[in-house]
Order: sequence, then structure tokens, then C-alpha cells
Amino acid sequence: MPRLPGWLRLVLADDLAKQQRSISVAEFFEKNKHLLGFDSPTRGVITTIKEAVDNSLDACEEAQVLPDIFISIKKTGSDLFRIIVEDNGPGIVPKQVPFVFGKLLYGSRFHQIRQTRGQQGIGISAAVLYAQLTSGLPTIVISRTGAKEQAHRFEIQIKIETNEPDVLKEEAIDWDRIHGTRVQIEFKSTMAAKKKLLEYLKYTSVVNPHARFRVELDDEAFTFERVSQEVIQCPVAIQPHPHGIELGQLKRMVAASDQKLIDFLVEGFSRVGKKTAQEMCDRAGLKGTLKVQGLSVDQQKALLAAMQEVSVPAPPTTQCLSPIGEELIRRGLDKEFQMDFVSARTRPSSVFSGHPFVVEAAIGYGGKLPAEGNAIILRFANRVPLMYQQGACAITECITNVNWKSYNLSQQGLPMGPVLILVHVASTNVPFTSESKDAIASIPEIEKEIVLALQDLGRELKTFLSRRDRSKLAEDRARAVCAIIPEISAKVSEIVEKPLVDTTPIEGKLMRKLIAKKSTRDGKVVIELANYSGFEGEISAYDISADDAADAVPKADFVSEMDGQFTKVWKMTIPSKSTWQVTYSGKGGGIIEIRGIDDNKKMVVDLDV
Amino acid sequence: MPRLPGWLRLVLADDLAKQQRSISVAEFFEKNKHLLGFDSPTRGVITTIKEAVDNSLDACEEAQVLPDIFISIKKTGSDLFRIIVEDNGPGIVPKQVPFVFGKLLYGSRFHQIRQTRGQQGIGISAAVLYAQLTSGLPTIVISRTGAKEQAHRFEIQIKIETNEPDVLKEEAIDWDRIHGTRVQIEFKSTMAAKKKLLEYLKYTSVVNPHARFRVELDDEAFTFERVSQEVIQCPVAIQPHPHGIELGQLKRMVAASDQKLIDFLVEGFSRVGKKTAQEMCDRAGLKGTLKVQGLSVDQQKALLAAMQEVSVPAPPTTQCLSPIGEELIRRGLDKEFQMDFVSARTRPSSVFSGHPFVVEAAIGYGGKLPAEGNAIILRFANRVPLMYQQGACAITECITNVNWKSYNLSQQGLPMGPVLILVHVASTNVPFTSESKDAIASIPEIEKEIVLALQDLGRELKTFLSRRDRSKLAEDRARAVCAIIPEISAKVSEIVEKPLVDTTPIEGKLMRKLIAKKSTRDGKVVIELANYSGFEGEISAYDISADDAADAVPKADFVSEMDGQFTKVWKMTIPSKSTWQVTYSGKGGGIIEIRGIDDNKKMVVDLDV
Amino acid sequence: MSREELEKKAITSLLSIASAWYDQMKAGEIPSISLPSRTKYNIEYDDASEVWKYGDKESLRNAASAKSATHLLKMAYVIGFIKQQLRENRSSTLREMYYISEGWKRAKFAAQDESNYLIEDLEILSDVPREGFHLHPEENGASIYGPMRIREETRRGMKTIHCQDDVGQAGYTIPNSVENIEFVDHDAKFVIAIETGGMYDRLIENGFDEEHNAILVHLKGQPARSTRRMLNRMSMTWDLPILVFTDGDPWSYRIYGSVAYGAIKSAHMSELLATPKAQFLGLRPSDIRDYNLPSDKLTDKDVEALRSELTDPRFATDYWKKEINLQLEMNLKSEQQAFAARGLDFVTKTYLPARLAEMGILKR
Amino acid sequence: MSREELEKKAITSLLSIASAWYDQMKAGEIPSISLPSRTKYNIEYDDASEVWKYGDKESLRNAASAKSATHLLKMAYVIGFIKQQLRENRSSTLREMYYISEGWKRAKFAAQDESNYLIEDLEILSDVPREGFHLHPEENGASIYGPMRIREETRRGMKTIHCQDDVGQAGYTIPNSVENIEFVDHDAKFVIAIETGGMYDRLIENGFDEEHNAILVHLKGQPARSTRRMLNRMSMTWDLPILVFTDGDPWSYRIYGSVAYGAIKSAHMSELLATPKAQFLGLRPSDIRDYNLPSDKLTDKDVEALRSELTDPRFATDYWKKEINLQLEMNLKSEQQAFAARGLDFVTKTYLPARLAEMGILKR
Repeated sequence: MPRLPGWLRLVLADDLAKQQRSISVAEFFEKNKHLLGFDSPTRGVITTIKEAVDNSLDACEEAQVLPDIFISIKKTGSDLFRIIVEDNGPGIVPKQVPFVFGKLLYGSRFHQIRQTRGQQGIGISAAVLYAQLTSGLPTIVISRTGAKEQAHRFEIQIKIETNEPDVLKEEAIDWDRIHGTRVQIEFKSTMAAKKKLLEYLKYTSVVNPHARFRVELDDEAFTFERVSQEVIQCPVAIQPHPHGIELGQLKRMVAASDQKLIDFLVEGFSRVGKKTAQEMCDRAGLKGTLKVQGLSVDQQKALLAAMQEVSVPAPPTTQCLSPIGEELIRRGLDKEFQMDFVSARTRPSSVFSGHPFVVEAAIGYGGKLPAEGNAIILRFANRVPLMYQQGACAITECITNVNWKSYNLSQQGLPMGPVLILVHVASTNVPFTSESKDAIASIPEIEKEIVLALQDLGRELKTFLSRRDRSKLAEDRARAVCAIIPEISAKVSEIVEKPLVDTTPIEGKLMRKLIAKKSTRDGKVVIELANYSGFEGEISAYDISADDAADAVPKADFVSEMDGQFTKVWKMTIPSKSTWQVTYSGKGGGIIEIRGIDDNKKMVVDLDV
Repeated sequence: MPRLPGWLRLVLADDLAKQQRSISVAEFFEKNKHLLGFDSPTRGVITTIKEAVDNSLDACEEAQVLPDIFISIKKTGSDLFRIIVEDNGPGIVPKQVPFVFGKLLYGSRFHQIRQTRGQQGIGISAAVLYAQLTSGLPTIVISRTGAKEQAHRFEIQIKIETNEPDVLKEEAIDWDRIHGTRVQIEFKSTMAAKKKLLEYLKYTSVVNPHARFRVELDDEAFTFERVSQEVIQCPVAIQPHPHGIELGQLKRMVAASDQKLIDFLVEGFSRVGKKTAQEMCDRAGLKGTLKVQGLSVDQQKALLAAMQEVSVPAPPTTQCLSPIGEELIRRGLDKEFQMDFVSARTRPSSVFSGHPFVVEAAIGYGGKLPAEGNAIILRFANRVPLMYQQGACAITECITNVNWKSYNLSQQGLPMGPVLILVHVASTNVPFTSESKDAIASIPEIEKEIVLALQDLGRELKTFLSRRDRSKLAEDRARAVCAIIPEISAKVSEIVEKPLVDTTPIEGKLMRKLIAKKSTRDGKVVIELANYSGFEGEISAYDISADDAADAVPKADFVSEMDGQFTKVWKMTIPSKSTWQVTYSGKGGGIIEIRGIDDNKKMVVDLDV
Repeated sequence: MSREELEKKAITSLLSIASAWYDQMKAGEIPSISLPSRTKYNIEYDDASEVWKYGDKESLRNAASAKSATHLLKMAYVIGFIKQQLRENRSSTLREMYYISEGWKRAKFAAQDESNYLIEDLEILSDVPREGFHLHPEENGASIYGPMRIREETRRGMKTIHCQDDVGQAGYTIPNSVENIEFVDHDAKFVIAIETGGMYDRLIENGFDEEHNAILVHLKGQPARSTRRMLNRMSMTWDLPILVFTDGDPWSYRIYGSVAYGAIKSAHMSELLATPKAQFLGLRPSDIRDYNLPSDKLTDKDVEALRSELTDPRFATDYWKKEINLQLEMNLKSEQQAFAARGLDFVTKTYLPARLAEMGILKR
Repeated sequence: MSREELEKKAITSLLSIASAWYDQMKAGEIPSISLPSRTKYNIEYDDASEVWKYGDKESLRNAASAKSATHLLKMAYVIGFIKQQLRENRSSTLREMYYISEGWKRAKFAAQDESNYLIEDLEILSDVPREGFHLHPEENGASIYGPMRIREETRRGMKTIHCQDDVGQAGYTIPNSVENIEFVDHDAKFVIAIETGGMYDRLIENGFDEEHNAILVHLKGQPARSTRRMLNRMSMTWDLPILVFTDGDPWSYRIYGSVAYGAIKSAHMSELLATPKAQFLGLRPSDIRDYNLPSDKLTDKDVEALRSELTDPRFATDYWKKEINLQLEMNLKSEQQAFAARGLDFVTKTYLPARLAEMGILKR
């Protein structure tokens, strides 16, 4: 056994020590691209556009402007793609630009407790890093903060060893945007996921109805127009909620405070008033007048436990969250999917583990939605569409758990048929199942809200469907009474060997309408109008078909021809409970229409169908 | 539309700029615990032990000592667990200790191209961070670098805002270890995954046969003993391989070099000689004498393309990789699983995308392995067991794709029955499917090696199984000839109504052995020895059963009794082609053995079975 | 009821349905009809007749929707069809009627099920079995072998047949319509209805019918309608004990159940199709034990079926509870031919005489 | 061959197998036996007899391994059992023999399949059908109705039966062993073998047998062994044309195939079981087209079966290719009862006379 002598081992520890060094976060992510959604060239495009668009939308929101975002993707080499995202946001002051794009983990939203799209301060600089690794090209950023300022153009890379920006070039230039930012990134990729990309843009447009997106994809151009002219209120950060913090965070707050305990609680946390603060102190066995900095670790633990035991109202949400709103969801959906029915719900805001959240949902039915197969599911978190891992998402789980059959939809796991379901979860801290942010985790509080929203919408959909069914039912009844009962009568009369029973009294009794029946037998067309409606004014019967009805008895009051189709019009008044009839030679078919009487007082039955 | 006036928007960009700040990597990971395997309290324990043990094993390897690792897990509160891992490694010099444990992304192995267990410099400090967030307790580290040095004890936390170590206390102390490191971490957790933890330790022990692990789990203690006394050679870092680098890396190397291009290629990369380097220069259209620092980005791109086109031998692997070896895998498996058959393969090293790797595999069969159900699969990457996501792993995929039926195993996806399959992938860069490092990605080069190793082992297993089957076959034949043919004879003689045919000539013709037959009918035991073997020396028949054979004809030469079992011995010589017989009253059963004649010249048939 | 009476009743009832509709329509009302609800929640045990029948729950069908109007229209066409068929003394199968409806336009059947269901409705409304409508099933009845004589009205005239003397080895085959049979005389002490052909043949071969004056009926698995009607009539007309001899598994107990108690699907015909006096002869779970018969393990489906029988009101007797629980405990089932393991004569010489004596059918 | 001759041949052949083994063992050799290989690769068309038979490929079974020694042992036990059965003039079913083997210790059958397969081996070795061993199938034969008279040797003596005058509405049932039947006389011009009971009843009800002097045979789906043997004997003994009338789908063509050509499973019995002169009457795909019959779409399985028939040597005639291709093109199938859509008399008054005239059976 070759053991090293003691002195050599000692040297070794020193040797090892010399090799120890700090690793830059950029180096770390260079080796771990998958953590940032750059694990495949295909996915890189969507990730980059998503990050840039998220930043643009967030910036516009903060600056209270209506977003006007231009996106371009152009192939520049066999496997190189140039991506440009340009917005009309507030712009970035020149001295910040290098840090925003050339340093990982740099941002303004990381520590704020409010709903934002981007948060980590990694996204866009990760794209810069990916570009420099695969194409070697720097990222070009143009930004302008206002009419009085010049635009600045940067060529930026990241110094990987130190995670510091490397500005290759900076110049002041003229730019036609008065304010805004344009970023141009070029890297190795493929357009295999073009369909997914277009879906992403479409869905983004649905939940950002105040934004306009113009897209150039190689030679194609699309516009997703805005449907709302209102800027959305920018969420404002709030204090942490006492139910939503961990010991580590508390310790940091304590260390940074020179307040008395009771003031620390009231001022440092959401929804904690004097009374609540006192209750927390009492439970923790601490005096409210203690300086917080003096608290021992054990006292801090006791305080934390007390803070989480005392009941505190949910955090304020109107401030820090920005739901889309029922009206705008409807408008957004209507723009991209033309449907017969659409309804949306914004649930009251709620809270899980101290994090405020709000659930919004919408259901659409019919129209251009595909009649067969599973419902279309649109999932969103903080106004960002979730494009992957539908099966692993709590939203999908909730949709599956709702009993859609009780709302007259068919269901096999997911509901089936021409249905679209949208769910949006907005929170200061959306709980994802994994770093790739593709699926929302199963949090009972959130699931409950989703299910309630869906059930509420389901009931509304059911009302719509049964109203629709009822009008179908009325037609169905008319068909039974006017078409089938006479046949029963014929057959039964034959069986019992008695004269044919006249069934028109049944029609009258049941229908209380003006009934127009058209039938064709042996080359004769018969139109019969039976008036059970009580109305006795003048009406017109329009009969449009290929027959010219030249031998009609009575003659038509008016005949016109167009493309081989003859419109025959008869005008008449029909006394109550009596019948008017016309007969002519022909093949039948076509359309019959009765005018001059209320819709709900008439019924047309084509006996040939 | 409430647009803000221009001056206000300008102010906004400035406002926003003020909020921008750098985010510490510790803050980042505090928010993203799942990236580090701390997404649930249950998983935290295994992650922490795994990280600490990986560090210990790596350190011992570097210091060339046989690892002796102590692991303790103790419950200290309702949901608090204290974890201690102590090794006999080289220790860490005091001034480094705070950085190793109190700073994320700090380590010695991140930039080296060689096989190591840990790499990112995050693992153990992530556990420190997790402890400070959940229990508020600092981590205690004791380390000593040699007999002449004192041990140092630290209480360490991480300053989250800056990702710098926060040393609460440091003191020199006495410690009985001459060199080594002990870390004690305490955090909120559960022991729900105890079974998984023990599996992890067992499997770790299998692939680290040179290490001893002592484990204390609350009140239980286990030891996984070492089976090899040889320290394993520590892999040595190599230069990057020209097929394995990206543009970003090349640019950095170029920027740091003051060499001429040809020297840069020869000295900076693995397996590049003068000739290869020249070919690369030629292809890239660059002179070898150019200073590399002067290369433009386009020239660098051309160079990179050329480097990847030119064929270069695989990187040297004996140096940077440390396979376990066939012998040690067998010993390791044998220690933990007692089996009838075990064989291992270490494949020649190979390369994917410029990263060297080697595949090792082993198959075990029979013994104490469960006879039913799927094979047991053990997966390893760089000597670390993979505990989760078996279904998503390329190793499992490869096992499934091998046609085990052709090696006489049953198979339903995985092979079935008393089978164990071990696969170890060692590489300077193991390609995992995700950050949680639970499954190896599908890389064709690696898959090919795994399949080749498994097929090779499969053939060996088949040989073993058919050898076993052949001896079964001979027994089967003897049974047919000695037991069934006499019955056929009896029945056929009855049918044709002729005298019973004697079938012993058939036995003799077929068997050419000494055949001992024991049968029991109507309370009489008959042992018959028919000698077709050609051997005519003295033999003994041992008959061990509950019968005392007092009335045996002929009498036994020797009878002894033990626990109600009688051993009867007859000695005799049987002339060739003749028969010897003994009869006694009894119930039969027991064992019969013939001694004095070669094993392959005798055959015992119990006709009562 | 004789065949003529049955046909008369059929035509009268069906015409009265049509007449009722005629009158309804004449009075300006939508035609409608009431039917008992045909679910298992509307099945009741009738103490008087000892069979399971539909209860009081009724549902009204009127022609106020296209769907139910079409149903009434189809019913009218079927009534017309049956009327014509009876008048012409023709008959047809349900399948043929389904195809004939091709010419009925709006009254055409969409599927065979629909016509079957409608015929059941008419059976219920008229209290006449479908044979009375001259609608016969496709499936043949089973075979009979034994000392009995019947007179059958066939298309080729009246035939008198003795079920031992005038038939081949395979016996007399029960025709589709048992109503055409007249029971002349018999010399039997009891009837054994046997599940499998192998056992039926065994009893014939061993001369069991002659030795014990037994009538043997081959059920051919789950017995056809005409077989059940035949057993019912043998029991009613001649008051002969009917003994059911099947395999020893839950599916065979269901065969006994359908002979003795009737099926939910035909609860309206229970009085005609069920034979409440039928007794279960074997093979009982206790026989498996007592005769140590070759047996198989129960499958999961067997166990499930046994458990469901334990909660079936028709099997809610001490006898069945004891036997079924014994079977679940042993976890075994046997086929009736398993007796062959004890020799080909065992079942006729030993088992059946003992069992029949135990049941009081044979004297010991 | 008469029944006595058959039994004699059976006993002789089986004893010769046993004798051969006896002699082998006596000579100190392992007993063995050669059997034709029973796979579809060893089936050949025999031009002389116009049926499919096993070819020359043989496999040798000797008692050198426990498995095949056990097989020979079982064969010896079965031969012994048959010998005794024939001697005592008893009979049994395969299922009974399976249970009887319970007492055979090492020669006990593990499953019913095994005993079936062994009996087929013995049929091949002895060239005697199992009926000659007094082993009869469980399944009944089908029914016959028509102007023919047979004499059947039953357990109750010899019975002479006229298949119109002496039977009930359901007709005469073919017994398990057709070898016990003697063909007395007939007044028939042809035989129609019909797939479905509904159509069989229709032809009887419409008096088709009387009007055309036809013998009607109900096949009951895929025909049982005894039904096929009956058709074979009617064709051989009386030289009557045998016409097969089925549904118009691939499965029904297979029924025709098994009547006319025999099945792979029983290729060794083809000369006894197949009726090469049998002709396919209908329902042909071209009938669906020509008579515009109600029809269903082909399912994927139907299409698959039709395609497989196109490559089956037994259907390799222009007639079948044309019809099957037409069917695939139309993508339709019909049931024979679909003729009812044209009226209950259409099949007997129009279709069959036309079709039979076309086939040259009836004069136009």
C-alpha cells in the first residue's frame, strides 16, 4: 500500500489550497446552460425571445407606456440566427446598459415582492453569453431614454472569468425611436420550433392585450394587434408577509434593523398592525420594546414561530399583483380565437405560504375551435405563457379534476370538443415545479382557486349550452309534431283499418305558431301555412329554389331569377286556425322564409329533410 | 390613454437605473434551492451526505490515502437533524476553510479536465446555506492538515448578500485525527428516505472498494468494510481536446496566450502534434507562425472549424480517468450481494464531443438475488451512484435495448429474474439530462459502449447458464432412461400382453456409468447399482435416511445414527455390466452417495422423486 | 294457453295499443304510452309466482320530441308488421325484421339492439312472449333425451315424437317456439338439466335415463329462451322435479339462477321462462371437497363473481351462503366431467344416486 | 368403411405402435416414433383426393429425454385406455380422458391441450379418426332438414329416421359420431349448407326443401367435425352437389374453405372431413352489388382477413380473386339475412332459384 510520507501529505493540503479559487457565476452557467433554457439550439431561440420580450413588457409597464414591440428572426448563416427585439420602453441609461446585458445576476426586480415577468436578472445576459460562446459575436444594444437624449449603441460581451461586462464598442448615435431599447443577438440555432414560437407569441398577445407585437420571421411578417388602449397598472412592491419568510431572511432583516421589536414588526411586514405585533411578541415571550438587533438566534426562532402562528390577513394584492381582468381576457381571446361563447373570471386574490396570488381563468366554446379531440389549454404564469410540460402542471391537474360532464361537456381526463380553457396564475412568487419554469407546482391554495374559477365558468358554459340546446329542442319538437306524428297517424290508421286521423289540431294545440311546411312528393311541391299563432296581419312567404313555379296555384305575387335560383313570393293574410296552401310542379329543395310575423311566432318545417 | 409626459419618462429610466444592482449568487440559490437538490427536506439529507462524501473521497484520492469515512445522522429536534461527515483526507489549510464552506462557487476542480465526483464548488456550501436558512445554526468544521499542525475549529455561515463566508468563531483545538476534515451541519429535514440513503451508501461502497464507511443512524451503526487495500490513482487533469471546445473557450485561450499559432495548438490541446497542428492551420488558411493574440474573430471561427474537422486521436484517458477495474467491481459486488455468477468489463476508453469517457459494466446472477421481477440495476457516474430517475437514464435505455432473450434471460423491457446489472460511466464531463444529475443523457458514443459491454457480459452469462443447463440435461437424460423407460416398458408389455421387457440393457448402452437407483414401494427400499462404467475397483454406497435398515440384505458394512438419521454404508466391487442390489424395510427418502469412483463415471437416480 | 289463444291475445293487445293511439290523436292529443321502467331498481320478487318481475315504476313515452315520436312510429310499424305476419301465418327472426325495416324510411332501425328492445317493450305491453308474435330467436334450443312424448306442430304438419324411441343419438332438439309443442305423456320421475354436452352424453351412454326414468336436457351453457320455456312447461305441465347439474363455479350457479329465477332482461316473461321449482343438484363446492375432485384455483374474476352472488337476493339462502363461502375458503372450482377421474361410471353409479337420494328424489 | 372395420383398423394400428416399442426395447433400443411435422410448411395439396394433406417432413420422437420419454409414456397410457374402451364398447370425451389421466401418475396430462394434441398424433399414426377410438367431441353436430332417410345405431338400438317426416321443426341433429350412421335413401337434388340459423329456418318456413327437393344443413357458424364429416359422406355416398350458403364476409369464406378444403389442424383427416366438390353459393360480393343489399363497411380486421385470403393457395382461383377484389373495392359486407330487406320470400323465390340456375343445379 503506497502511503505517502507525512510531510508530503502536509504539502498536499497546501497544494490543494493553492488550486482553490472562486468560480465566476458566468463560468458556472457556461457549464450549466440547461439551467437557463439553453440546453438545445432549438430551445435557445424561444428562450431568448421570451427573456427579451419579458423585459420589454416589464419595462413598459414600469414606464406606463403601451408596449409596441418588434421582433425579428433572420437566418444569417447555415446555422446562425440573428434575433432582434426592440421596444418603446423607457430605455436604459447608458452607464447601466453594460451591466444589464453583460453581467449575470444583475437586475432591479430580484428583491422586490411584486408580480413581474422576469426576476432573476439572468435571462437576457444568459442569451448574450450563449451568443458569445456559439457564434463569437457580441450582442448589440441600442437604447434611448428620451427625446432630449441621444441613443447609445453598445457592443457587449461578458468576461466569463469575472462575470463582468466587456464593452467592445460604445457610441452615441441617432435613432428614430424617441425612447426604447433594441437588442440584437446572434447565435447558433435552428428553427425547428417555429410552430411553438408562433404559439408563444400568440398566447403572449392574448394575455397582454395592451401590447402590439410585430414579428418578422425570415420573409414572413405578422402583427398581433393590441385590443386595449389602456396601459396596465404597474404592480408596486410590498413588504414581506409574516407567513412567507424563513429564518435566514428574518435574521438578515434583524441584523439590518435598529428598531424596537414592535416597530420592526409593524413597519417591516405586510398587514401587521400594533395589535398583531403585540400578539406576536407575547407568543414569542419577548418584550415589544426590545431592540431587535439584540435578539439571540433562539429568540429569533421563537419570534419566527410566533409570527407564523398568529393569524394575519392576506397580503395586499391590488398593489403588488396585476391580473389581466375579465374584460381584457375576453377581448384577447376573441382576437386570436373566434368562438361562439367566451367568459372569464378573475378570482379574489388569495395567499399561500405568505405569497399573494390571484387566479384568472376563461372558457371559450364553439366557433372556429376544432370540434374533436381534447380541449385547448392555455397556461400562464405572471402573464407569461407556459409552453412545455403541460402534463406535469397543477393547472392541467385541476382541469382534469373538474367534472366537466356535469357541465354537459364530454371528458376523458381533459374535457373534449370545441373548448378552450385559459388559466393565469399571477403571484409575487409563482411556485414552479422546476427551474425551467414550465409547470406550476401543486399548491393546494392555488389549486382550490383554479378549480373554483373553472367550476364557476363551467356553470356559465352549461347555461349557454342548455340555452342553445333549448332552441334545438323547440325545433326538434316542431319536427316531431309536424312531420312524424302525421306518419304515426297514417300507420296507425292503416293498422286499425279506420279513416286517416287529421293531426293538424295537435299541431295547433302544441305549437301556437304559424307553421310553414314544405314537402315534395311525386314531382309536386306543396307549401302549407297553418296559422295557430293568433296573428292575423299580412305576411309574405319567400320560396327560393331551382323551381320556377310557373304552374303554381295560387300564382306567386312576385318571381325573380338569379343564377338559376328562383325567388317566389306570395303575400297573404291567414285567419287564425286556418290554413293556406300553394302547389306547383318541381323538385323542391331550397329555402323557405316567412316575413311579416315575429320570429317567436313562426316555425318552418321542411318535411323533405 | 394616460401617457406620461416625456420628462417623467426620462426620470423613470434613471429611477429604474437606481434600483438595478448585482445579485449575489447566494441570494440566487436561496431563491432556487431546487437547483441544488434541496427542494424538499427529505432530499436535503441525501444531498448533503452525498456532497460531503464526494468531497471526502475526492480529497483522499488526491492525497493518496485509503478513505476512512464516518457518517452520523442524529435527530436533535422535532424536525431537526444533525449530520456529521468526517474523513481522514489531507485536511484543509485554515485560511481556506471559510471559503470552501462559506462561499458558493468556490473550488479547486471546476476548471480541471479530469474525472472528479464533485465539480461545481457549490454542493457543500449549499448545505451550509440550507442549514442557516432552516435551523439558523452555523456549520461546524474541524480540519487538520498533519501531525505537526493543530486542528482548527470553525463556526461558519454565508453572508447571503455578498456570497462571502461569515466566520462566527475560529479556534485551534486538539483533535485525535492526525489529518482529515469533519463537518457538522444541522437543518430541518425528515428521515422519510432512510431506505434510499442506505442504498446510496451501499452502492457507493460497491464502487469505492478501497473506502471504509462507518455509519451511525440515530441508534443503529453499520460498517461498509473496504475490500481493497490499494489507494486509487488520482486522475490528472489534461489539456482540452480540440473536438471538445466551443468558440467562447477558444477566444479566452487565445486572449491569454502570447504563443505562435502552431505552438498554441500543440501545447494548449490534447493529442495535437506538430503535423496535426499544421493541418489545422492549413485548413483554416492561417500561417502557423502568426501570433494567436492577433487573430480576428473570423479567423478564430475558421480555426475552430478546422480544429474540429481534422481527425485527432481520442484524448488520453489513463491519466484523467479512473475506472474502478474489473477485479474491484467483482469484489465490491461480491461483498454486498452474494451471487452464483459475477463478471465485469472495463471497456477501452473512448470520446464524445472531445470529452474522454470509459464505460464499465458488470452482471451478477443467482445466489441471494430475488428470483422474480425485474433485474436490479445499479447506475454510477464517476463513482457516484445515481439514485433517482432510472427510467429517464440512457443506461436503463441501453439495458432495455439489449436482447437478453438471446442470452437465455427472460425479458419484459428490462431483463427479469435473479439478475443484477451494474453500469459505471466515468468521464471528465458526464452528460446528465438535468441539473439534478440523476440520469445520463442519450449520447450515441456512450450508449454504444454500454451496449457492447453488456453484450459481452451477456455472452459470458449465457455460457455460465448453458453449462449449468448441460449438467441439468445429463440428469434429465438419466431420469428418462432409468425412471421413465421402465414405466413405458411396463405399460407397453401390458398392452401387447407379453412378458415385461427388461430395460437395463438400454441403461447400459446409454449411460456408460455406474448407476445407482433407489426406489421405495410397499414399505420396501431397493438400492440397485448397475455398473456400465467399465470401472471395477471397490466402491462404497452411503445411504443416509431415517430407516435403520436392520433387515437389509445384504447387511450394511457400517451403520451410524445421528439425530434419528441413519448412515448405512456398503462396500463392494461390482463386475462390469453386472448389478448389485440391497433391499430393506423402510420408508425411503434421504440421500444416497457413491464414493470410490470418479464423479463423471457415476449417476444417482432417486426413483421416488 | 294454446297456440291459437296466444296468437289471439297477441293480436288483440297489439291492436289495442294502436287503437289507443288512434283515439288519442283523434282527440287532438299527442299519442303516448306507459311502460314499466326496465332497470334493476324496478325488479321485485313476486311471492305468488315465486319469480322476479318488474315493479310498479313506469315511464311515459309521448311523441312530443323527434326522438320519442320516432320511437312510437317504429312501434307502430312493428305492430303493423306483426299483424300482417300473424294474419299470413308467417314468422321471422328479429334479424330479418331488422332488415325488413330497411323499407320503413323514417321508421327504419338504426341497430339490431333497437329492434330487440322494442320487441321487449311490446312483450311487456301485451304480456305475450315474442313467440306469440311469430318472432323466433336465431339460437336453437337445446337437446332432450328421455322417456317422454310430445306432439309438435311443424311446418310439415303435426309430428308425434318419443324422445328416446324416435330420435337419434343426439336426442330431440327443442324448436324455437315451444308454444308449438303439446305435451303428450311421459314415464319419468325427474328431469336433469345438464350444463355440458360431455356429461349429457355420459349419462345417455351409461343408460342413466333408462335406469332411473330420467329425462335429460342439455342446456348448452347459458340456456336459450326456448330451453328455459321448455323446462318451465315440463315443470308446470307434468309437475316433474327439475334438477340442474352444472360445473362447480360461479358462472354455472348463474346458469341455475337463470333457469330457476329468470333474468333481469326478461323479468316481464319470468312467469313463462323461469322454473322456480328447479333445484340445484350439483356440482356443489362441498362435492369438490367430499369427492376430492380434480380442481383449479379460482381466478380473480371467479372470486369477484362469487362475492357478487353473495349479495344477490336470488342467492340469499343459507344453502348458497354456506356453499359459496366454502368455495371461497377452499379457493377451488371443478368441472362436472372431473368425476371421470374416479372412473367413467362414477357419476352415474355413485354420485348421482347418492345425491338424488339425499335430495329425496330417489329412495335410498 | 363400416364401423366395425374402422374399430378393427384402430385397434390394429394402435397395437402395432405398442408392438414396435416393445420390439425396440427388447432389442435394447430406446423406444421412438416418427410423426409428420405438423406445421403449415408441411401442408400439400393432394391432386388425387383434391384435399390438403400433410407432406413428407417427419420428426422423430425418442425417449432419450425426460420430456419426450414422458410423451411416449402418455401415448402408451392412451393406447392402453383406447384398447380397453374399444374392448368394452365404451366411449368418452377428450375432457373425460383428461380427467381419467389423473390416475396415471407420471403419465397424467398437464393440460387439455396436451391430450388433444396426443390424440391428433394417434389419428395421424393410425389413419383412423378419433371417432374410431370412441373418443367423441363435446360439441354437437348441426341440424339437417330434408328428404333423406338415415339409419343410426344408437345406444338404444338402430333407429331409422326420415329427416322431414320423423323430426320436429328443428330437424335432425347430427350425432357426435357420424360413423354410426347408415345412409338409407334420399329424394334430393342437392344439399345447401347454411351458415346462420335464421336463414336455415327461413328456407324451411318457406318450404324451400319441399319445393326444390333440397336437403338443408345448418352449419352453426364454423362447422363442427361431425358436420363436416356428414357433408363429406353425403357427397361421397350419394354424389349430391353440396352448396355452401354463408354471409358475405371473409370469415364466412373461411367457413366455406373448411368445408371444401379442410383445416391445417386436421389435414391428416382431410379425406374424411373435407368435401372438395362443395361449391360456394353465396353470398358473393357481387350479390351485394347486384341486389343492392343492406351492408356494413369492412372493418380493418375484415380487410386484413380478405388480403390474407388473396394470398391463401386455397383461394387462388380467378373466381375468388375477382370477388375478393370487388369486395375490397366496394368496402362492404352483408349478412345472408340482409335479403329480408327485399321481402321475406325474396331469397327463396328469387335469389336462390336464379343462383342455382346460374350454377347449373336448377334448370332455368
